[in-house]
Amino acid sequence: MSVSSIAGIAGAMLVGLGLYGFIVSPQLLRKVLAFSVLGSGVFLLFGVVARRGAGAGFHADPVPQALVITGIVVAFAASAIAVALILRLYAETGGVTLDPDAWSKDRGQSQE
Amino acid sequence: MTHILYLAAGFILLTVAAGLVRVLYGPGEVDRMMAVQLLGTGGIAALLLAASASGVAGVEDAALGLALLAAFASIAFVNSASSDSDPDGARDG
Amino acid sequence: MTFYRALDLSLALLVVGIAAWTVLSRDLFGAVVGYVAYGLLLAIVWVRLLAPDVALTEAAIGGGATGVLIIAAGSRLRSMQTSEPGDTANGIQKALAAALSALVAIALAAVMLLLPEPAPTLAPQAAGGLEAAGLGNPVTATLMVYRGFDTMLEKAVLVLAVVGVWSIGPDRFWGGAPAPLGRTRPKRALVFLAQMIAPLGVLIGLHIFWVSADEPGGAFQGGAILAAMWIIVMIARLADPPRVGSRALRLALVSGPAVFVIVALLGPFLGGSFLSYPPGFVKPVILFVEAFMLLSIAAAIPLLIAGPPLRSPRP
Amino acid sequence: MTLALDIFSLLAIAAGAFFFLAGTVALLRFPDSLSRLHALTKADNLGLGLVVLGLLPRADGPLAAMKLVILWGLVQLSSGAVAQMIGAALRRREAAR
Repeated sequence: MSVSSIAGIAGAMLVGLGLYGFIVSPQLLRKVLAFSVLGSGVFLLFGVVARRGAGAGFHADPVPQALVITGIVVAFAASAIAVALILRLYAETGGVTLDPDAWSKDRGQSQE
Repeated sequence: MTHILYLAAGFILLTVAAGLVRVLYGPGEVDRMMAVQLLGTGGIAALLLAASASGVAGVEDAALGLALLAAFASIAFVNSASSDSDPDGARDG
Repeated sequence: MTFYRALDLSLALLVVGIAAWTVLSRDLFGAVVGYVAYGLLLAIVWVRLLAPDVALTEAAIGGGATGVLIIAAGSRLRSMQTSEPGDTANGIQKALAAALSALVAIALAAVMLLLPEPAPTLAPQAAGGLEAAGLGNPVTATLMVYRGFDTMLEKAVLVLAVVGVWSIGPDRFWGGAPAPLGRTRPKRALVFLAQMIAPLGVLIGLHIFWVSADEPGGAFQGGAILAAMWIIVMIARLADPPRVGSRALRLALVSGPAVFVIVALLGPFLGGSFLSYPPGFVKPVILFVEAFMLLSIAAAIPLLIAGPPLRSPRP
Repeated sequence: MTLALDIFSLLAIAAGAFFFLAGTVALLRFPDSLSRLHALTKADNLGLGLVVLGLLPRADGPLAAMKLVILWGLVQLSSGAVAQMIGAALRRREAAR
């Protein structure tokens, strides 16, 4: 088992975990968190590809690394928009969940 | 010497990571934050040791960034956790 | 060597374990605490993969800023302490989701284990940019020379994201300021810490930007640290988020992509092609562009966390 | 001379690692939050401090050494202030009960 295989398997598991949380979690903020975990798993796979592509006198292939750096920033920007949407949903409806029962229950009360 | 430095880095990292069990059991929010705070400091120590052992340039700068940002997360936690309503039923004491 | 394998394996297990906690934890606060710890550990994994540039970005943006974003949202929703709504998915749905996720994970793991040998690499092409630019850090060279177009568009994405967040706010507040991040009466220890750490952090952020030509670091990482310092200052209520109508703020925000586009358009007139840098001045021009990118990033990240305007534009 | 410095490094780093271990054990075993906080600050200050002390002779050049010391000072500052805030939060909760 090399570093690359260990990190590759870990990255794949992170993607799986993030995907599961994204599907199952009823709370929207939790979905954002799960999606971030999924994203970081994908980035880790890029890291493995970069590590394996060491050459031209570098420790690792700089191209996937640079892509991951831009990717992390874009993923953060997307999360920020998602959170802003969630907060607006809360302000409009008083609910922050996709659970249909909880949503209709919340909507009656607390119109802050 | 290199091996010993790596060993120390691994030991410290795994030790403070064991402290993360506190995140599982809590009971209060502050206990969880403490575990993350300890992980942050331990992670910085491990990075410094690994930087010294490997000689890869810039790992100290990563540790420096980590030092700033660990504080950043703790501040945000304390700020939100100690908000005026504090009804988390901590069972300590 | 088995010793290092054992270290790597335990680190990987730790990261996956804390990710599982983040995803499966019962309350939001526990999940966010887990996520921040996850970000810290992931930064160490990146160092292990010999990518200190990525480690810095992950620690700053992946763990730090995303964590603060969710914490701030959670305390605004006041749902940190309230109980979660019950799981909507029933047993069968959960099992299906688990099966799908496991399938995806296994397929990806198989792909990662069956990657071609020898590994394809773009390192030689990126190295070309390195020599032409006189830069010592291959990642900076890739970001600014070899894949400069991606970086330019990415800056535009960041500005668009800020515009997107702003436009989600209610119409009547357009041009006003976002809600304050901290409490009305911040603790004195927090104010003290913000006053002490912010100048130091700005210095470190600029240092990380400045060394990026030759060592790990860069406009992204330096900008993220500057952004974190601004957020600490806002949490301590030493300064509140600015009005989104402010011209200086908007100029700072667009300066990064704007300067990048202008330099790219000047390329053909200076004897090169679109996005080429004037020969002989490659390094100074790259630093010039990066300085404005730093400003843009340092402005955009706190604005993304502060959220849409929620105060009337006229005081 | 290098041998002496290496031994110094080893001793300091081992002591630092011990404080991290002690801090973790305390975090897991101590019965209430305030004593856990007390133990945590020891690990933060002394653990990292001793590791930095041990690495100082190995730093290449005075600038690198200064960076290490600044890093330690930074962690001191933030962990001190955060511990103070955590303590205040705990006290308020006690008072509320």
